[in-house]
Amino acid sequence: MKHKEYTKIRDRYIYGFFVSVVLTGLAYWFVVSDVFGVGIATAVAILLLALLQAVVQAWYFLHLDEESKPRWKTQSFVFTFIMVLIIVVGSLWVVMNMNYNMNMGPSDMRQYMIEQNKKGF
Amino acid sequence: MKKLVWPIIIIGTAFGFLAIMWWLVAGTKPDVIYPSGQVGDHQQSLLMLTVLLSAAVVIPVFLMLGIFAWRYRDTNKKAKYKPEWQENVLLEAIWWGIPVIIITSLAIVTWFSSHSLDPHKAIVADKPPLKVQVVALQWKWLFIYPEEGIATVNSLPLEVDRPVSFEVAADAPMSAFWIPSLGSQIYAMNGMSTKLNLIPNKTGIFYGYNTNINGEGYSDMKFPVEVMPGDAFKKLSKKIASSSMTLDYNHYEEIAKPSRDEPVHQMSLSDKGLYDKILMKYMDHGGHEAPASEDNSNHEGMEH
Amino acid sequence: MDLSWLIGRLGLEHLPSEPATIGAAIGMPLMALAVVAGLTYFKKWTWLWKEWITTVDAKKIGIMYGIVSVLMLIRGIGDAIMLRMHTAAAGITGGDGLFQTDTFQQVFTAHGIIMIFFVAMGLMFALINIALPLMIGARDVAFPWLNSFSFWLFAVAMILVNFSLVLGGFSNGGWLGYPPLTSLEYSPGPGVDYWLWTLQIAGIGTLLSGINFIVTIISHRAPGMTLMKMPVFAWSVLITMVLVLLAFPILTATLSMMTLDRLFEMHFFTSEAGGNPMMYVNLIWAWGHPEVYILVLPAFGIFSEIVSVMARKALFGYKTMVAALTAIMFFSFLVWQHHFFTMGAGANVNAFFGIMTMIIAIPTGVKIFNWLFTMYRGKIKFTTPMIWFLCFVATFTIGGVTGVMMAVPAIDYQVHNTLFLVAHFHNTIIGGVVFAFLAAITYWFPKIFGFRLHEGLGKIAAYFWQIGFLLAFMPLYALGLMGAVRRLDNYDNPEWTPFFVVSGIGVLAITLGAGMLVVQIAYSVYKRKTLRDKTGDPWDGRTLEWSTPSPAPFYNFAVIPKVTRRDEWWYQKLDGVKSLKRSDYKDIVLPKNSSLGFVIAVLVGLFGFGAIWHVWWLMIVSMVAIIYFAIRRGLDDDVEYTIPAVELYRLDKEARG
Amino acid sequence: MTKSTATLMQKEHSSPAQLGFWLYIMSDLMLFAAFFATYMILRPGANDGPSSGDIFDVNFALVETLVLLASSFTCGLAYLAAKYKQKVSFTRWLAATLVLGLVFLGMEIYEFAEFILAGHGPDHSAFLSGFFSLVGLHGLHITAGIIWGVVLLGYITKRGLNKNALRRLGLFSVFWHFLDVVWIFIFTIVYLMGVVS
Repeated sequence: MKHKEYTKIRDRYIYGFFVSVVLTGLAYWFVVSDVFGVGIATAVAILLLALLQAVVQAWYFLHLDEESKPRWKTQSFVFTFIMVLIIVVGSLWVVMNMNYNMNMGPSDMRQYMIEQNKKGF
Repeated sequence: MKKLVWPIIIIGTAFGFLAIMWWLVAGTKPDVIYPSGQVGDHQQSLLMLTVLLSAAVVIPVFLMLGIFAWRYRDTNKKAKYKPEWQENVLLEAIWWGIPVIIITSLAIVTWFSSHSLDPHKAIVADKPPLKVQVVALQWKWLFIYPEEGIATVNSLPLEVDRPVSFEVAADAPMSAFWIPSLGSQIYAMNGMSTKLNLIPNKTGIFYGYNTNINGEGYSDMKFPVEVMPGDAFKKLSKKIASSSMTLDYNHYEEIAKPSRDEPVHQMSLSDKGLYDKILMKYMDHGGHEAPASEDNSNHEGMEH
Repeated sequence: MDLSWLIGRLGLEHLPSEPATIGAAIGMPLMALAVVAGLTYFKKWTWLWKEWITTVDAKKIGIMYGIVSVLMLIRGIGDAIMLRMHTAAAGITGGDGLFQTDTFQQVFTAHGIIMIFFVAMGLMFALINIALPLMIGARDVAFPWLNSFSFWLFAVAMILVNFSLVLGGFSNGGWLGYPPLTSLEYSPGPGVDYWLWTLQIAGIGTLLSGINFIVTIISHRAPGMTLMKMPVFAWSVLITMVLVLLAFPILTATLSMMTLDRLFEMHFFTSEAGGNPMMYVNLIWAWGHPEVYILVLPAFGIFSEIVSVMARKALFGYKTMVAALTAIMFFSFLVWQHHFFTMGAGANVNAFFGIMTMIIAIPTGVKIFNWLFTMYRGKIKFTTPMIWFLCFVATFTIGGVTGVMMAVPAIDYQVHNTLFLVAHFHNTIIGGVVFAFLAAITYWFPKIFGFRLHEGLGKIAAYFWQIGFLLAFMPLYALGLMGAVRRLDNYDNPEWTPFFVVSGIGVLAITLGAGMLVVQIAYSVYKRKTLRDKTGDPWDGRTLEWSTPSPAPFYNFAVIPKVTRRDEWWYQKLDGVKSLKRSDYKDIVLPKNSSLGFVIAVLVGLFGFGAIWHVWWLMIVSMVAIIYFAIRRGLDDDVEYTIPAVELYRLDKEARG
Repeated sequence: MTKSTATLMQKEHSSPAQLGFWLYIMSDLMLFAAFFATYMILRPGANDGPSSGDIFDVNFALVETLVLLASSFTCGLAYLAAKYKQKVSFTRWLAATLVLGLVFLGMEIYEFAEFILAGHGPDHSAFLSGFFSLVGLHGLHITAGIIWGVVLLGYITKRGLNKNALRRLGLFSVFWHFLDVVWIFIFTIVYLMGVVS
C-alpha cells in the first residue's frame, strides 16, 4: 500500500541525493583537473559548491523548507552559520595578521630557515 | 529627622572615601599619567579625553540616580505618581543619540590613534633609531644592542631623544615587555619577533615590567631603564664593549637557565646573529637542507 | 615496583607542602566528614537521596546550585583575603609576603575559576532554575532530567577543583592559563590538568543547561504569553542562553585541544613544531568575552524586574530594553580581540575590534537610563533589593567608563594586564553580577522558602559590600596607572604599599559584608515565624511567580494561568483575582525522579580524575559505564507520572492554606 | 506537499525534543567551527614533516564522501519507511545506513593507521595535530551515531515502531544528516583545498 505521499517524499530524497553527488563530483573534478588552475579561484569555487550542497542537504534531507510558521530551526541555523563565519573568518584574520606582523608565521619560518641555511648557520 | 539618617550615612561615607583616596594619590606621580616619552604623552592625552567624554554620560547618571531616588521615595507625598508612563520617543532618542555621538567621535579618535601609536610604526626624529633586541627569559630580560655590539641583562641604558626600535622575542612562556613611562607594551613570544618603537624624551631612571605571567619569577622581572644624554651613552657602550665577559650562544644557554632575582650583567656581544639563533630554537628544528628544488627567488630578505 | 599501570602518576609527593594549603587539605575533608556524620546521626540518607540527589524539580535544583555557589563564594573570598593579605604584608615587611610564590599563583588561579565558574555561573543557574519556570507560567523546564544531569556535572567539577587542594595542587597559570606556560614544556604537573578538567566538565554542564532553558522559554510559556509579553528577566535569560549555546562549544574545543596537547603531546599550542599559542589566546577569548556577557545579562534582567516592582511602575521602554539585549547579544561575538590588543596585531585589526567594543557601551548605557526613568514618577520602596540596585548603578557605571577607556587600543597598550584592568573587571563583575545576584537572592528567597530575609541585616550587608568594594578596588586603579602589573606577589616600590594596605582593608570589609549575609540567613531562619510570607506576594510583584503561594508547590501552577498582557499578575490584582473553580483542576503530568543524572555525572568526574592522573584503566571503565547508562536513560520510556485532578485540588487547597 | 503530510511533518518537527536536539546540533556546529579555524591556522605548520599536499589522497576521500552520502540517503529512506510503519523495509534501510557508516569509519581508520605507520602521527606537527583532531572529531561523532543506530535497531525490532521509536528515529536521522553536512566541509577544506594549494 504505497501512499502517493510516500513516493513523493521518496522522490525528494532521491533528487536530493542525486544533486549532492553531482555537486561533490563537480568539486572533485575542479580540483583534480585544475579547471581554474592552482590557487584562490579553485578554492573559492569548491567552497561555493560546498555551501550549495549544505543548503541542498538542509532543504531536502532535513526538511527545513516544511517548517511551521515561527521557523525556529531555520532561524537558528542561519544565525549559527553567521556566528560560525564570524568565528572562523575572525580568527583567521586576527591570527594571520599577527603572524604576518611578526613575519615569523610557519610558512615564513620555512622561508627564513632556507635563507639561514644558505648562510651556513 | 529619621528619614535623613541614611542620606547622611551615604554622603558621609562618600566624603570619607574620597578623603582616603586623596590622601593616597596626592603627591604620587603615576608613570602613565606623567610619562616621559612622546608615545606615553599621546596615550596620556587620549586617556584624559576618554575621561572627559564619558563624564558626559556618568555625571547625568549619578545626578539622576540621587535625585530620582530621593524625590520619588514612597514617603514623599508631594511627588507625582504615574505608574503607566513607560514610553517616550524623545527620551529614547536622547539616550540613544547622545551616546552614539560620543562613541562615534571616540571611534574616529580610536581609528587615528591606533594607526599613529601603532607599536610597529617607526618614530621619526633627528637621530637614527637605536636598535635593541629584547629577549624575555625565565624571569629576567636580555637586551642585545647589535650595532653597539653589547648585551645587558636586567638593565636597559638608552639615549635621550633618540627613537628606539625594539625587536621583542622570548625564550620563556608568553611574556610582555612594558615601560610605563615610555608608552606601549608588547607581548614577547617564543619564535616570534614583534616590533615596538618608543622614544625617551627625558633623562632619568624609569622602570620596565613584565605584564604577562610566565611562571614563578614573574614578579622579579622588573628592570631599570636609564635614559642618559648621547655622549654618556656612547661612553657607557664603549666601556661595556671592552668588558671581559662576552656573550655567545653557549654563554647565552647559561643565562637562559631559569633563575630569580638575577643581578645586572653587562657584556660585549661576540655573536651578532645571536638574536636570530634564539628565534630559530623554536622553528622547524633547522639543520637539514630544505628540498633543493625550493625556488626562493620571490623571497624578500628578512629585514632586521 | 612500578605501579603506574594501576595508579598512573598518583603518589604521596603530590600532597601539599605549604602550611595554608595543608590547613585547607585537612579542613575540607573534616567538614565533609562532619556532614556525613550529621546525616547518619539524623538518619537522613534516604531523605537526601529521594528529595535532593535524584530530584528533577527545577526549584530544588536551583536551591542546590545556590548552596554550592554560597559555599564557593566563601572559599573565593577566602582566596581573595589570602591574596590581599600577602601583598599588604609583602609591602609592609618589604619581604616576600606570607606564602610561597607558587602557592600565591595557585590561589589567584583558583580564585578566578571559582568566582567565575562556581559562584557567578552557579548563582545564575540557581536563580534561573528558581524564577524562570514560575515567571513564564511553566510547570517545569523543558528537559527536567537534563537539568539534574547538568547540576551534577557542575557539582562534580566543584568537587574536582576543591580536591586539587588535597592532592596535586592547582594550575598556576591564571584563570585562563595561556600556553606555553600551561603546556607540557613548562607545567608538566597535574595542576593544569585539574584546571582543564574542572572547566571542561562545568562547561559541558552549562552548555546542556543553555539548550534546556532556550527550549523552556520557546515552548513552555503560558498560553497567551507571546515573546513581547514575557518579563524582561525571561528575555535576558533567553539571550544569555543563546550566547551559552554558541560560546561554550568554543571553550570545549579549546580545552580539548589543550588536553590533547598535554595527554598525547600534540602541537596545537606548543611554541615549537609549528604550534601557535596565539591561536589559544584567540579561541579562549572568542569564548571569554561572550562569557562575561553571559554573566551580566541575567543581572540586567534581574534589576529590570526589581526596579519595576520596587518603584511600583511599569518598566520604562520595554521594547528598547529587548532591542538593547539583542544588540548586546550580536556584538558580544565581535569584540573578543580587545583582550589581546597588545599581542602584536596590526592597527586595522586593533582599531576594528576597539570600535566594536565601544559600540556595545551604547545599549548598556541605554539600559541604565531606562532603569533610571523607571524610577522617575514612581513610588520607590527602599527594600534591600532596591539598595543593591542603587549600589549597582553607582558601581557599574564606573566599570563601564573604564571599559570604554580600555576599548581604545592606544590606551590599552598602557593599562593592559595591570591592576587597572583588574580593578575594571572586578568593578563590572562585583558591581554588576554579584550585586544583582545578592539582590535576587533577597528578592526570590520568600518564594522558595516561605519566609523573607531580615531587611535590616540585608541593608548593612549591602553597605559593607559597597564600602569594601570601593576601598578594595579604587586604589587598584591608581596602582595600575603607577605601573603595578597584575598577579604581583612581591614588589619593591615603597610608594605602592599604602595602596595595597587600603586594598587589604577593603577586602576585609567585603568579608564583613559576606559574613553579614550568612548572619542574615541564619537569623532569618531563626525568626522565620515572624518573617513568614503568608500572601505569596511579599513585594506586591508584577509577574506570574507572585501569583503562586510561598513556598511555591512542587507543581508550580495547579492550573496554568492565561496571559493577556505584560505584567499579567499586576493587572490581575487590579481587576480582582478570580479564584480557581473545582472544575478548573485537570490531571497533570510531572517527570519522575531519576538517579542516572547523578550516576553519570560521578562517572564523568572519575573519567576526568583518571585523565588528570593518567590512570588509563579508570578512564576506559568510566567511559564504558557512561555509554551504558546513557543508553539506559535513552531507552527509558517510563519517565513521567500523573497527579489526578482530585489529588491536585487537595494539594492546592493545602498549599494556599 | 499535501496538507496531511505537512501537518504530519510539522507535528513532530516542533516538539521540544526536536527543538532541543536541533539546538545541540547548532552548538556542535560551533564546536566544529573552532576545530576548522584551528586546522586552517595550523595547516602551514608542517614542522618539516609532510604538508597537506604530500599525504592526502583525494580519490580515497571522494569514495569516503560518496559512502557517507549514500548512508545519509538510506537513512532518509529508513525514516520514511518507519513513518509509514513498513517495518521490513525500515530495518533493511537502517541496516544499510549502519553498514555504510561502518565502511566509512573503516576507511577513515585505515587512512589514520596509514599515516601513523608512515611516521606522520598527530604528535609530529601542528598540521597533523589539526588534521587528526578535526577528522577524528567527526569520526567520533560517526562512531556515536553508529552505536545509537544499533541500539535503535535493537529497540525497534523488540518493541516495534511505536511513538517513542519514531521520536528517537527522527533525532537520529537529523544527527546523521548533520554529520554528512559537516563532512562536506571537511572534504572540501581539508582534502580538496589541501591538494590545491
